[in-house]
Amino acid sequence: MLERELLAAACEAILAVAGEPVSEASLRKALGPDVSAEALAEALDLVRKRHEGSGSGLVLEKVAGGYRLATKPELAEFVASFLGVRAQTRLSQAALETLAIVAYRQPVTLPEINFLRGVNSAGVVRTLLERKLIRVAGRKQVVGTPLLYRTTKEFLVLLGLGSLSELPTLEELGETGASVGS
Amino acid sequence: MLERELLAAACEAILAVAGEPVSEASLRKALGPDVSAEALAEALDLVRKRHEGSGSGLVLEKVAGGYRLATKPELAEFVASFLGVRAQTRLSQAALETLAIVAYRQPVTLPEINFLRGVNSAGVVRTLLERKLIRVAGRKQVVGTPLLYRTTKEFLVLLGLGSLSELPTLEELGETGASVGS
Amino acid sequence: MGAVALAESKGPAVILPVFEGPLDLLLFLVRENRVSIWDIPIATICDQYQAWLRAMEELDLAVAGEYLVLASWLLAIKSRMLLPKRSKGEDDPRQELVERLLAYEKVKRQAAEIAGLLSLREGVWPVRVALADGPPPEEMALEDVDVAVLGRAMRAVLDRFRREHPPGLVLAPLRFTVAETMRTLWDLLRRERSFPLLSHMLTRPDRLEAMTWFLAALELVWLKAALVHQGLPFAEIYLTPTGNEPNWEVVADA
Repeated sequence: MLERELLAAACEAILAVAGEPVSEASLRKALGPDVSAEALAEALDLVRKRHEGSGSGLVLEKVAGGYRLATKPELAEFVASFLGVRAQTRLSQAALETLAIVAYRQPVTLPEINFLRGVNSAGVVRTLLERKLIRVAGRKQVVGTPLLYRTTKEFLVLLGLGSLSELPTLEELGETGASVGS
Repeated sequence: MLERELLAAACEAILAVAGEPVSEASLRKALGPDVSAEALAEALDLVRKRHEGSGSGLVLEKVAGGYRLATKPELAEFVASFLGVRAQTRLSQAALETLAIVAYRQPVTLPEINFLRGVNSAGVVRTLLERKLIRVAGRKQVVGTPLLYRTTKEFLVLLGLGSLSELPTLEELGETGASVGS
Repeated sequence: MGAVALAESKGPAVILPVFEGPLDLLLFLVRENRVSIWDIPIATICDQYQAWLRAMEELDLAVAGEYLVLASWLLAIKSRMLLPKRSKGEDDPRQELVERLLAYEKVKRQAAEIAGLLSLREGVWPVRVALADGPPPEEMALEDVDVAVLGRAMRAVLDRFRREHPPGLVLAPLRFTVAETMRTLWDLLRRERSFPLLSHMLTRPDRLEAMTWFLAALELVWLKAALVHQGLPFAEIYLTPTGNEPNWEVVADA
């Protein structure tokens, strides 16, 4: 029956974008007033069965707050591997902030970065060093002679800049649209 | 064959958590070194076919140089109703024109955009930057070294394009001397 | 192009299109007059253009400076068209305008193409299934990092730093100057012979004022105009005058 299949497809689409458990009430609200509790139950059953086969990577779970789509537990290793691979090409907000401090205040030391950010940033600095976005550029001649950090050539390439002098000031960035609106 | 089905399931699971296009290279990295390009292509084909039937709410898309899972367009009203939005916010005519200039002439500067449109477009550029449809890509080496703009991966995803080369080309109406249409 | 209703002499109710800019208006006029973009009757178009500007002004639509710039350009072309041609090879004064219009017209068609693609994609949402162990941390793909993102991150750092480190005394308004307080303190010392600095400071309603008294006392001691006595640590600090009156002109300048 097409109607039932359409309902199942709609349930799947909703659960797939929700990212959290969805209650039966919310599902019925989204699907429209004509959908009975039985019809919804049937549609959800169809979704569940469709994912039971080994060709599907997802599973319909009934949890405290309602229903949710999740990845199959037996595929967790692949998902974790993917997230690990992807993390290498991503920057966390902490890394982004630290990179910004090095870019705008270089040469700069870890204690100076910690002071500005208000948290210990040693781990983030290490990540940025590994990604070759910053480099060690000597030591500061103060107590403890901490290492000084600067941005790298790779950093300039990433931002499409010819040299550090091309890094826009914060004022310039802020003005990018201070005038005429759209 | 179980192996192929497992691979398809793993691809589906990865794409379901990614939330953005994943390149073939990233998929192969995540799935392990033994997975050949052909095996991956077969697995992805299996995922695509599994979602073709009317019982599925999802679709496998090839956009922005990768694969991603998205909801089927024909289910838009249900998803929109669930998310509580009418549709994705539309772009204004000014934003569309500016986006078109960046898309077709990138990299391009704000003065160039202003000249082409005949109006100051700083505010529109900032809106597009905030919506991550364009990005700063260095500076142009001319007087004033203005910032250069390019479109983003998000732009390709939003338009459903595999790459910039898939942007529709126009027949050069103007050069044939035909009068101006809109 | 949006539209606003306008009652005009031309007809019962005319729709006033809302233009994206002067080039948009000019293109509209070329189309309305059904003339070739390659052979624009400048005099006619120039007059109509100015009529539109007046109409927009009457409606209180903000007429940006760019519209006026194009208006004067049109006038300049119009007057050059009236001059006799000096030679056959001379450029058509409309040439540059035609090129600008063609380029803008192309932008509009490209914008329409993009709008078309976008409308096809309306209602397509990315799938984002939740992870068993909570949502992934907020991260940004390296390729999406640009100077605007970097600048925003720096601004976030600086804003947070300012919130967590409110400005110190240095930036407070100068309601109490050290020089004035030195004078007051000196007068007090001469009169009283002994002055309890600590309790006076601790009873000031304002932290800044207390600091000013402290600095004034230090200055007087430094200038050898007063002596400090404290019997025990944390006990009252007494000031006594030495009889060396400071040079007030020098103090005021400091």
